[in-house]
Amino acid sequence: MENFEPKIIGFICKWCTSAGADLAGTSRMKYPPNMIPITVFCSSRIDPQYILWAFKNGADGVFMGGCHPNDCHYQDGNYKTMKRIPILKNLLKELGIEPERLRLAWISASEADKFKKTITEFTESIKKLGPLSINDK
Amino acid sequence: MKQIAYYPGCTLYTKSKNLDLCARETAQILGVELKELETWNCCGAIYSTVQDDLANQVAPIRNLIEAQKISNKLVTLCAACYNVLKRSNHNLFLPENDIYRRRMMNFLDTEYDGKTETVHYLEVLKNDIGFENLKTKVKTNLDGLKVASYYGCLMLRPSDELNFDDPDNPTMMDDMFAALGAEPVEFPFKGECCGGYVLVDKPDVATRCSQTILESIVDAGADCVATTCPLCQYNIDNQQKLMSKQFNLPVFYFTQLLGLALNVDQKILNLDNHYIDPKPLLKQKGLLK
Amino acid sequence: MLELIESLQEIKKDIELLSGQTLSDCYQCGECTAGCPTAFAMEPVPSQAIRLLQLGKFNEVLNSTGIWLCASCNVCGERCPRGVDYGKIADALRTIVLRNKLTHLTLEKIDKQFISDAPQQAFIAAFRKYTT
Amino acid sequence: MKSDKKRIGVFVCHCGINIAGTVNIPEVVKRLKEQADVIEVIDHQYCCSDPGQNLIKETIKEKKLDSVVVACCSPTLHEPTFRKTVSSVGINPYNCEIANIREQCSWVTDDKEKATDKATKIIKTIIKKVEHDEPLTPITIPVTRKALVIGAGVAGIQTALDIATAGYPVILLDKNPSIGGHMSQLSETFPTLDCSQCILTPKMVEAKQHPNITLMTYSEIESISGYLGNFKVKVRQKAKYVDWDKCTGCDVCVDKCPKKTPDEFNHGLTQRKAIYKMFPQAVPNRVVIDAPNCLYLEKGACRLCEKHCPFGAIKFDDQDQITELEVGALVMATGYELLDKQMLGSYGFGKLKNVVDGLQFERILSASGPFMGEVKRPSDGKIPEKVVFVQCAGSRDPENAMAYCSKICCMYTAKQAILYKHRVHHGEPIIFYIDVRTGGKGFEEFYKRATDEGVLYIRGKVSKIFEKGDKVIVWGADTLTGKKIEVEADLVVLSTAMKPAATKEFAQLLKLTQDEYGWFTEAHPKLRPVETLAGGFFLAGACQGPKDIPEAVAQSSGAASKVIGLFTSDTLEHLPVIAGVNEDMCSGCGICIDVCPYKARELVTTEDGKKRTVKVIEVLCEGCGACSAACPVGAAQQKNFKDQQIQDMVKGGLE
Ligand SMILES: Cc1cc2nc3c(=O)[nH]c(=O)nc-3n(C[C@H](O)[C@H](O)[C@H](O)COP(=O)(O)OP(=O)(O)OC[C@H]3O[C@@H](n4cnc5c(N)ncnc54)[C@H](O)[C@@H]3O)c2cc1C
Ligand SMILES: Cc1cc2nc3c(=O)[nH]c(=O)nc-3n(C[C@H](O)[C@H](O)[C@H](O)COP(=O)(O)OP(=O)(O)OC[C@H]3O[C@@H](n4cnc5c(N)ncnc54)[C@H](O)[C@@H]3O)c2cc1C
Ligand code: SF4
Ligand code: SF4
Ligand code: SF4
Ligand code: SF4
Ligand code: SF4
Ligand code: SF4
Ligand code: SF4
Ligand code: SF4
Repeated sequence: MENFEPKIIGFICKWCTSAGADLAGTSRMKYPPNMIPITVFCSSRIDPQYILWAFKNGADGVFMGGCHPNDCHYQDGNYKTMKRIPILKNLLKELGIEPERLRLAWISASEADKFKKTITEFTESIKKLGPLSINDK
Repeated sequence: MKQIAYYPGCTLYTKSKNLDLCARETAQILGVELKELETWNCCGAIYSTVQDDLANQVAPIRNLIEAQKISNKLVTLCAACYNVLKRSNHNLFLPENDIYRRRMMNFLDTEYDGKTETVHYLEVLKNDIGFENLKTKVKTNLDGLKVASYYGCLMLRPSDELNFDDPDNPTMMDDMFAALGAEPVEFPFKGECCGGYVLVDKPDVATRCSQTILESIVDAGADCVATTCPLCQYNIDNQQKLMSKQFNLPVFYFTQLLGLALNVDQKILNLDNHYIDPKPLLKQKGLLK
Repeated sequence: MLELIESLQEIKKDIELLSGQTLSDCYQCGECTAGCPTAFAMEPVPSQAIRLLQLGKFNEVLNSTGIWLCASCNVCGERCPRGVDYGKIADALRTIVLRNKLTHLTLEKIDKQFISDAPQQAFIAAFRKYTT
Repeated sequence: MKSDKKRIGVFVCHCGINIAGTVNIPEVVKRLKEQADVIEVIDHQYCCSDPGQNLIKETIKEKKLDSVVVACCSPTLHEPTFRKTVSSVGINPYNCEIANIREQCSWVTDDKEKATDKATKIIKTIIKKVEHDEPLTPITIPVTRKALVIGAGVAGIQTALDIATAGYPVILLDKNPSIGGHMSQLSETFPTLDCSQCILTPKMVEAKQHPNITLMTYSEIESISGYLGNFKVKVRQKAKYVDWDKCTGCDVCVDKCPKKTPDEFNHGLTQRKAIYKMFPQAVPNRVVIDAPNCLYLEKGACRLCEKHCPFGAIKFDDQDQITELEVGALVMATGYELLDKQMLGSYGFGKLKNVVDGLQFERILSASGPFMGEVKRPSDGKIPEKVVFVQCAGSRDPENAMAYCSKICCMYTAKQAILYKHRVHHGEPIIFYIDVRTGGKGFEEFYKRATDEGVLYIRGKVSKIFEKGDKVIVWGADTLTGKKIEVEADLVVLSTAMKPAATKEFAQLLKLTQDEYGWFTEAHPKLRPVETLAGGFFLAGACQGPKDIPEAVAQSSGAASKVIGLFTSDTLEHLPVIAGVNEDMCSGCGICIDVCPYKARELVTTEDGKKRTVKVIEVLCEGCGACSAACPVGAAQQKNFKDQQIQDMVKGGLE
């Protein structure tokens, strides 16, 4: 467990969270490099299936980042996301995946520090949870 | 004859017989029996808005349950009873008062779905009898009598709980008087408070409130005032003796004038029970021999 | 004088719970005072009473004469742009005083002639409103 | 799809030590080469430099690449650079993608081993994406370089003038017979007190005479179709019963017409005739017959106007006319109305004659108004000695009327009180207010001027207004002293709330969104205040929210410049990364239609008429991908972000 390095997939939107991540980089902030970012135009592009797909293919955690409510570049995409995630979390529970392995956060283009803190904290929490057991089987 | 459950309330049994008896009699003439509840309790005369005070509403609710033996409506005459009964029922059945309601039903040991509608006798006249119909029943046309309909606060507010008439511009009583041939007088204080309950504690304050209302009524050129509430009647009639200005304006219960128009017996009209004697006015207008 | 010993926050909670009103909703426009039939005699007037409560001057309001002069006519609550019903707040304040076993009215204080004249409902209401 | 394999080249950038300092580049290159699906992996010190770009070009040619991945800095920096590089040697720019291994990798960790791992994975996700990328061409849309401005108040007029001056034709439409809007009703305007007509009339005339502006007054929108750059709008021009080509606006008919009715322009303070001109300076300077009030059109007898018109302009058989316009952009400038006084029950329901609203008092103050600028009160024409102004009448009142602050009434009340004082020197203006909001250049100074000139401000809201004899009694409060205040006034002016003129039905007709009160919503409250989310629709003036004239005019020029920007070319380019539909898979359920924020999807029947499916209106799609995520059968797919691609990317990131 000590040396467990979680695999994390991060779906982040181009306009806010990815820009926030870029700013964290330009500001040379440091955070665990476990999350592999996949940038899409809008968090509403993320079909819940992809999240299941990620868990199935070996991810120990999935992160989703979008613009703050009312700031969506596409009007209300993040509201759609906001509605989907709780449903998905219930489904995860039924599949035996701890819902905490999925994290949704609103991070704007200027919130580099929030990005850093969220990713650090999320990575730590996945470390504590340990490897996703369905992946062992 | 159509029976509707009727709740007289404490004051009508004692000091305000003229409000009560005229109502029963006129209803009879108009084809409705106001059937008094077999047993009733005093409604409490004031609606407590204190949120944990729902226990005070046991009595009102009991009356509403009792009414169901007769009809799905309960008629009141006194504005205060109307206010207390209607608000008690309205608020008890708000979703946020679920727990209180269940507790009260346990206490009363009965089931009640809140379906007894509290109505004022004016609403019976308007909706069950109809003002057009009423017009045809008039024996003594109140022609030439300028009446200021005074509603006070208890009939009108809070409007979202009572939903009686427009709180800023009520017309129901005026419409009734128009049907009786009288001339309703517009004045801006129809819904102002007469000082009501502060009367006991601070009579001077209440009297000043009432005086303001009377001034406005006199300015508007009315011959007399009609009220629906014993307390308003007292404040505006009796307290004239304490006012800094003398008005000498008679104050009726609306049911008395209704009775007059329908030729109800003078004994029932009870025109002696007033501080300002209304008989000279009525005689002058040729409405009384 | 009523001196309440509970912490300020407790009284505030009591007032808000008993009245069902949120004190901070009031933006001090004064419309309640403007329409109140008894404001001419009140001390403090409704909007000022709410302001004092917002400032935490609970004792000042609880000990004032103003709260006993509210006739519960509901004009203030009906017209308040922010949905604050001062009538309910006054009712709650009186209740707090009365529940601290301080009666506001005793029979002896009332004129005898008046008792025989005035309608029942006035007394029933007064005793519910002004006594413990 | 894997069968026709792509020929992908990967270029890994060192960025000096920016990347190479943490990421072991030779190791990355080695690991990527082990992957079977790339043709070439090369690293370079500075990919964006000329030698770097040349290397990419040469390699493409040499290895016959068809797709490129550049692993470097954030795509926001050099995606355009590299896309241009590859297209210069014949590769579709959308087949070149960036793997961000600087901002999101080398700069955020010190752990070299992990950074190398992460960089490899990030690059792999992008390789997977590129494997399925299609060549895309930006969509070009033709643009009709002609604008329609709806509403001809000061905002609409300014917008039209700016667009027309830039050389593009504009149609300026208003539902009223004349242009001018509310500004034409105002007396003098804060904060400088210039006469409203004096500064507006020249603009109205200029609009009328501008060769690029066509006026369409007395007209309303009937229907609209099309999209950005290509709208078709049907307009109904109401029957005027006067031939405007013949009418000279001489007003002879007006004098002769026997039928009177309340004058809307003076808000019912005076009467006008059934045949009338909105106001003397009306543009166009023509008359119309108001059919429901005309004795001949309603009852068949009269025709006096026809008899007396020296030009034979009366045309009783006139009919509504429908015109179809083709325009490329629309500007909404429909402005505001005042809240109905009927809403304000305790202020007298609009029934008390001597309680007027702000616009009525503007008319009373106006030199061309009902009393020729003398301040008189409506009931008996007496000069009011004491005038009470009631601010926030229906504004800032979430319980009973409008929750918002109407923004301009503090200022116009101060103005009206000053103007009243100028006309009636001994008069007493009293203003009841909750707050005095003077957020504008010169506004606070203007407020000071009001108090200097003898206006009494009382801080408290009014509760009740009623009549007593010939006085109007106002019950207010002075919250600063805690006193209830009663004022016996001769006239009361309510600073009633502004509300949008555009109705819900009107907004739905145009498919524009409104906020909960009906103000049109802008695309972004701070950064795109004159645009809407519907492409090709722009906002000007008070239709978007309460505004004074300077703000309305500034926004109008803003909206005009957006339209002009759109018209600089006769075509438009639209991002091709949009959604599509696989008709065979689509079940026609319509779920995607509901989620699309741009109404870019519509249900249609397939060409053979056999089934329902969905069509994407390409120019409207902004490529958010919400439809693709929502489609239950996977028929909705976003180009270059297809399900398959994203799933493969996930795999690439986890390998
Ligand atoms: C009492 C008062 C006093 C004021 N005083 C001042 C002042 O002193 N200084 C100042 O700067 N501002 C003042 N204002 C504000 C000023 O009136 C506005 O800022 C300005 O008029 C806004 O112009 P607009 O063109 O946006 O809207 P409007 O003037 O309302 O014009 C809108 C136009 O659109 C038309 N229209 C509406 N709906 C449709 C439709 N569906 N189809 C076709 N046409 C339509 C209308 O007929 C109208 O001509 C005052 C406002 C009031 C109420
Ligand atoms: C504390 C505070 C909080 C605020 N919060 C908000 C908010 O929450 N929301 C909001 O909408 N607004 C807010 N604002 C207002 C907002 O900052 C301004 O509206 C906005 O920044 C104005 O942008 P600007 O481009 O006009 O001016 P500025 O941002 O001042 O830009 C002017 C630029 O010109 C340059 N410059 C100046 N002189 C010269 C010269 N002689 N030669 C060359 N360059 C020159 C300056 O270097 C500067 O880059 C806030 C303002 C303050 C003070
Ligand atoms: S009317 Fe309402 S908001 Fe205004 S001062 Fe009174 S309680 Fe406060
Ligand atoms: S309820 Fe009380 S405080 Fe409110 S207006 Fe009536 S008397 Fe005044
Ligand atoms: S392409 Fe980006 S990472 Fe490479 S050298 Fe240029 S700036 Fe640095
Ligand atoms: S219709 Fe004839 S009379 Fe009337 S204004 Fe026009 S030209 Fe003059
Ligand atoms: S026909 Fe109509 S518009 Fe002409 S003068 Fe007669 S009423 Fe007026
Ligand atoms: S601008 Fe002034 S008067 Fe108008 S709503 Fe706002 S605060 Fe009230
Ligand atoms: S990608 Fe977004 S904008 Fe385009 S059709 Fe789908 S939901 Fe609509
Ligand atoms: S959601 Fe999918 S299946 Fe349903 S209509 Fe849209 S594209 Fe077709």
